[in-house]
Amino acid sequence: MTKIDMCVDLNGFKMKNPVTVASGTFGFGREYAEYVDLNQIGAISVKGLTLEERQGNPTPRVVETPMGMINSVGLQNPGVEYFIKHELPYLSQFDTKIIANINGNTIEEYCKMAEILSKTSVDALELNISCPNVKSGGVAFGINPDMVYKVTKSVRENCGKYLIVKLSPNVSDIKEIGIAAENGGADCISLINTLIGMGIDIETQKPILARGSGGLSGPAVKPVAVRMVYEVTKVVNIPVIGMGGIMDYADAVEFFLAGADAISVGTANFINPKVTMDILKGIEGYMERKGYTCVKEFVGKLDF
Amino acid sequence: MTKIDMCVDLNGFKMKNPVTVASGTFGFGREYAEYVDLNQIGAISVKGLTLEERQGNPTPRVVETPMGMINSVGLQNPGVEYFIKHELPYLSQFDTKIIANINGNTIEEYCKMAEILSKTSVDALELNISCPNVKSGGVAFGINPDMVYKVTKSVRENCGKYLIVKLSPNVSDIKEIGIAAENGGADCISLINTLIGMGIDIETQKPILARGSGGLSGPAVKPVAVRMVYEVTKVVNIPVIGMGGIMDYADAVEFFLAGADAISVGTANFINPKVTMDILKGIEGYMERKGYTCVKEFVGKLDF
Amino acid sequence: MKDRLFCKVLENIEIASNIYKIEIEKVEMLQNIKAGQFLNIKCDDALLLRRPISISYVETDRIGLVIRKSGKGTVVLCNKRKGEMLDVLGPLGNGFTIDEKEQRVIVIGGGIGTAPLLELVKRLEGKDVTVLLGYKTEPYLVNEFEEYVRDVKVATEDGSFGHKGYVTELFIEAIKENSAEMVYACGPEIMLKEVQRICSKYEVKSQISIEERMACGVGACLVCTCKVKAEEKGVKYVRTCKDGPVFSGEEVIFHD
Amino acid sequence: MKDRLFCKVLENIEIASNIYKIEIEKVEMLQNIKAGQFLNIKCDDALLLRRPISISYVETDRIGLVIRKSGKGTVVLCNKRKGEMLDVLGPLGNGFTIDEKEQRVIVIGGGIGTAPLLELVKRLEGKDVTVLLGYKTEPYLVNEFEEYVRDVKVATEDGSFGHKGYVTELFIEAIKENSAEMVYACGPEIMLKEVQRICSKYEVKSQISIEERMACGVGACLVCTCKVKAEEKGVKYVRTCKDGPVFSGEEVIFHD
Ligand SMILES: Cc1cc2nc3c(=O)[nH]c(=O)nc-3n(C[C@H](O)[C@H](O)[C@H](O)COP(=O)(O)OP(=O)(O)OC[C@H]3O[C@@H](n4cnc5c(N)ncnc54)[C@H](O)[C@@H]3O)c2cc1C
Ligand SMILES: Cc1cc2nc3c(=O)[nH]c(=O)nc-3n(C[C@H](O)[C@H](O)[C@H](O)COP(=O)(O)OP(=O)(O)OC[C@H]3O[C@@H](n4cnc5c(N)ncnc54)[C@H](O)[C@@H]3O)c2cc1C
Ligand SMILES: Cc1cc2nc3c(=O)[nH]c(=O)nc-3n(C[C@H](O)[C@H](O)[C@H](O)COP(=O)(O)O)c2cc1C
Ligand SMILES: Cc1cc2nc3c(=O)[nH]c(=O)nc-3n(C[C@H](O)[C@H](O)[C@H](O)COP(=O)(O)O)c2cc1C
Ligand code: FES
Ligand code: FES
Repeated sequence: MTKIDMCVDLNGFKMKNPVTVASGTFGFGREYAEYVDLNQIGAISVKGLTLEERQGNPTPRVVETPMGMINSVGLQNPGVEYFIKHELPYLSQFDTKIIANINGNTIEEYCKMAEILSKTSVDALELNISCPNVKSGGVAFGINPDMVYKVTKSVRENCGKYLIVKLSPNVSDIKEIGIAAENGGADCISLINTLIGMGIDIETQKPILARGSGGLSGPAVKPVAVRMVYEVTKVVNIPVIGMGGIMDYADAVEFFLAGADAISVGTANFINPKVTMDILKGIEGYMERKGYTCVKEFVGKLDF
Repeated sequence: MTKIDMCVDLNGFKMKNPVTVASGTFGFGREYAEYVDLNQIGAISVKGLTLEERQGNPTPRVVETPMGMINSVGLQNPGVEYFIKHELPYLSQFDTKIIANINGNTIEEYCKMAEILSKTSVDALELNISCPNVKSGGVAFGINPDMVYKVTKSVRENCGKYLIVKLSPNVSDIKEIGIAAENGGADCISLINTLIGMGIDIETQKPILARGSGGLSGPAVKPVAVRMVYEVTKVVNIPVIGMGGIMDYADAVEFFLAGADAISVGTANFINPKVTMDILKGIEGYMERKGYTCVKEFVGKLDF
Repeated sequence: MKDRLFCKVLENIEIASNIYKIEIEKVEMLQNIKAGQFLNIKCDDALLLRRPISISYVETDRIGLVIRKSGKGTVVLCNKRKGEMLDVLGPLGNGFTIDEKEQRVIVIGGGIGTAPLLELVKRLEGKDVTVLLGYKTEPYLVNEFEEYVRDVKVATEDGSFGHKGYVTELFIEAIKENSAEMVYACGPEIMLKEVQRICSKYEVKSQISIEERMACGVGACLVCTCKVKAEEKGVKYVRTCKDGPVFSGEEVIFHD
Repeated sequence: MKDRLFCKVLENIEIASNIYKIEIEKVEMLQNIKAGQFLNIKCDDALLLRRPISISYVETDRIGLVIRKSGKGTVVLCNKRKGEMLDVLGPLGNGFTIDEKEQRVIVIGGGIGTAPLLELVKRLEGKDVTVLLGYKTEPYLVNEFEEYVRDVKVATEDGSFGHKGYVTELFIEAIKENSAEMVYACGPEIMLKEVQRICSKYEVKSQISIEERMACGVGACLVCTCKVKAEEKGVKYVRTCKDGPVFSGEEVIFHD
């Protein structure tokens, strides 16, 4: 039996395996370190960071929906400086790639964060231009190709790290957004962030989320995510990290076949803290069954 | 106990109750007539019609997804003339409103159909500018506000019936699309049509649908639908028929609270052919419990 | 009016590896069942769509289903325990047509496609019936068929039982020996295509039961379309669930 | 490393209308449980998120949960039968702190909030404990509390049992009679707010267990944030699941 090689190389960004965890679903790794050996995860995208500390939105911040959940955390985080001082050293112990997910209200803020983080040991930046849970910035950047291009280009100029741009699915044409990010200088694209959704309590007649609407994630969104990954990978020449509702290895393989070079697991961590390891083993099993020796052999191999 | 009045009046379009069935999920009524008394349904939106007969897409045309389904029927239908001759007389026996869902490849086709159908006994036209399962026309019209305005206006000029415009959820800003439809002369807006999604068979490595991608419907999309109904009803002054994943009365009430004047049931019919009657009874029960005597009293009453 | 029916599971036994025979209560509304009809079954709350499952046999108080564990839904069904309730829609579809005049008939089943043929064979009593059953390796339902028909032949692909090879090989033999007035078939598409070819070659009429992915099961949603030959326009699109699942073998146009 | 645990349901009985006592196997990894900790439970395949449920009591071989049927998930849980497996994460959260030095304590529970107090009361053995339990109409777990504490008082809103009115009325009485060194409380927010007010008025320390909607249950997702008073900045956002669910009564800032 030939040895299976799980390493992936996303245009210079090398991971020991293609299974990463999605921003906002894994904190700064501490909590899940009790459940999973973080050394076994391809990369960890940390909770979305902002320049200054943010307290996030009022609660309730979560609604369960049919095979999905809506969150409106609103980027609660201790700020980039705190992250660098108190969380990065912790994460750096582990042999995994660290992706800093950054969020700004203005292009300047994004650039400032990129500059600051470029001087640290993080391995990559993930430009989140798609968070639906904040008033200014966030999703506003993500739905307009010109803005996507502009913010990507500006950050690119201030960024000495591998630059991932994370796309919002709440758009009419995800292809043009992906192209804009590529043209702006992104090294990689990640998608999808959450769809905007709302849930209403019919007894109180109020939205369940204090904020009204929030970001839908989980299995419910998987068909949309797979479609968007397929569309984007057809039109860009940079690697893509696919995510949205991945619960098991079979879901992950759908994303690889659609064209993703790596995948990211979000909501599923909440249900099974060890899910990344199950997915990893499942992918290996699939590769063995199909006779693949490395992941690249079936990335984008959709027969269509 | 005061009598509960289930009638709704959508700016002149009067229905005996606000529970309608969604285009493409109820055929021309014949099959479900064995399960439900069609006289009890507020309105029936028939399978999407085209000017000429259409054979639709190759099979497989359906994928089950987590709490959803993706279809790619591709507007299989016998054409508008056949409908008028052979299906409309059947439907006209029942004391329910008949909505003809129309689909064109060009604005001219839409107008032609509007003209033809305006001479018949259908009660309303539903302009489907959002079907994701056809190559030309369809969704292309639905994602661009200028096109939405243009097609609505043209059809309006050729239409002697109540005109409903059905919106696609695959857009960056549903509000501007809704406004465009209103400005174009729509009497009413219905939403949402399906989200575009894809499912892949990891063993054959092919898309499960012969067409690759298709339209996602069912409970999975409900949070997106409720959010969009909320957004659109905030900015337009015409009535809105809400749909997307309604499975029971509680789901229906969410849409009413979000602002819908009536609701439409699609995918749920496949699971429970009598679901419309259950929903109707459930809404009545809710009204009794809350002391409402007519539906209008809680339309848009979201406390937010 | 018709409605969903809630039927108690009376028995569930694994009759071969991954093949389960599930007997459910024949509630009052489950009347006038034709061989070849099916039920559209809700597996559980976690799976949205119903699953089409043929009626394998009908008794006074119960209905027998034979199910192969293949994906999520059938796994749930095959794990149903005695006493649990099944939410079913049916009987659905057209079922097989039995013509008084046809005396010599051949019935061919492949794998789980043998299931609906059992009730058919019961109803063919009095005719000269040959039953040909094909399996990958492990046969099932053979004894049940033998209760009604003396002439039951089995083929397995690996030769572990009966003829080694495909059931269509037995079919060619049978038809050569003693041609039939009607052939009934159900099984994988590849088998049905071969049956179609053979019937056309030997000019024998056939009724074949086909599979297509479904949603409503009642003819309303048009996801289960099947292409058939039509007089006028050459082809016609019909609904597997409502106009089928049994079609005349000559008319079905398979995907290629 | 920690993991999900699969625990067999050993018993499930309805102890009051819509209130179920479910005992599950205490598997090996369910160790070092503190009173006030909870489990995050997967109800079934159809519901995505886990549900937080307090550990009500711990025995050598089993753990007791007391669950109120309120929505989809708890309905599923309350229907679990003996022998079924529960997929749980835990023990989670900080739990109550017991201080050797505090001798006179009052324990107040409202409704289903009485559940986690049972294990607490067990562990307060040797202290001078007053237990105050409030219910809408039908009390439950009262006998169980009486096994450990002599001084158990009950209030029901409709007076069908014990004091007619709110349990916080009993609390005021108790505190006036014989002030306490620590108050432990769990119940609806409205009760906890009142407890907070009373404790502040009478200058008694308290530990209150609060509820917030959760997803991960382990502190990673930040959906369960609770506002508390903080030295430096006035307020601080902490995680109910990880930093709580038990907080010092003085510090919690309730929504208004
Ligand atoms: C008319 C008819 C009668 C049938 N009778 C029987 C029977 O008696 N016994 C039996 O074991 N099987 C029968 N089948 C096949 C059975 O419907 C499928 O095995 C079953 O739907 C698979 O569901 P799943 O959830 O286990 O698989 P999954 O692959 O998880 O199903 C995913 C989706 O695809 C659909 N699907 C997958 N395979 C098939 C298939 N072969 N045909 C139709 N839809 C499919 C499912 O219904 C579901 O919507 C019949 C099919 C049809 C159309
Ligand atoms: C730390 C903690 C301990 C708890 N201990 C118990 C206990 O011992 N016994 C008991 O009966 N209940 C307890 N609860 C409340 C219990 O979690 C909810 O009743 C339950 O989650 C409701 O789920 P559902 O699906 O039945 O209701 P639904 O309303 O259908 O639930 C929908 C969503 O809202 C969440 N939700 C609804 N109500 C609550 C609530 N009160 N608190 C938190 N989330 C909620 C659900 O978890 C789910 O995500 C506890 C809650 C917390 C936070
Ligand atoms: C609770 C929660 C918080 C999230 N926070 C962030 C965030 O801070 N930054 C970000 O880019 N994405 C965030 N996301 C989006 C996820 O990273 C991911 O894109 C999305 O959830 C889809 O994947 P999933 O379905 O596997 O969860 C968050 C998602 C959840 C559920
Ligand atoms: C099988 C199927 C066919 C459909 N065909 C049409 C159609 O012809 N015209 C149309 O406007 N919408 C069509 N739709 C969309 C539905 O009318 C509805 O907008 C959508 O399914 C969301 O509602 P639901 O989640 O309740 O199904 C179709 C949906 C399904 C599932
Ligand atoms: S499954 Fe709906 S028409 Fe056949
Ligand atoms: S529930 Fe995730 S942090 Fe508390």
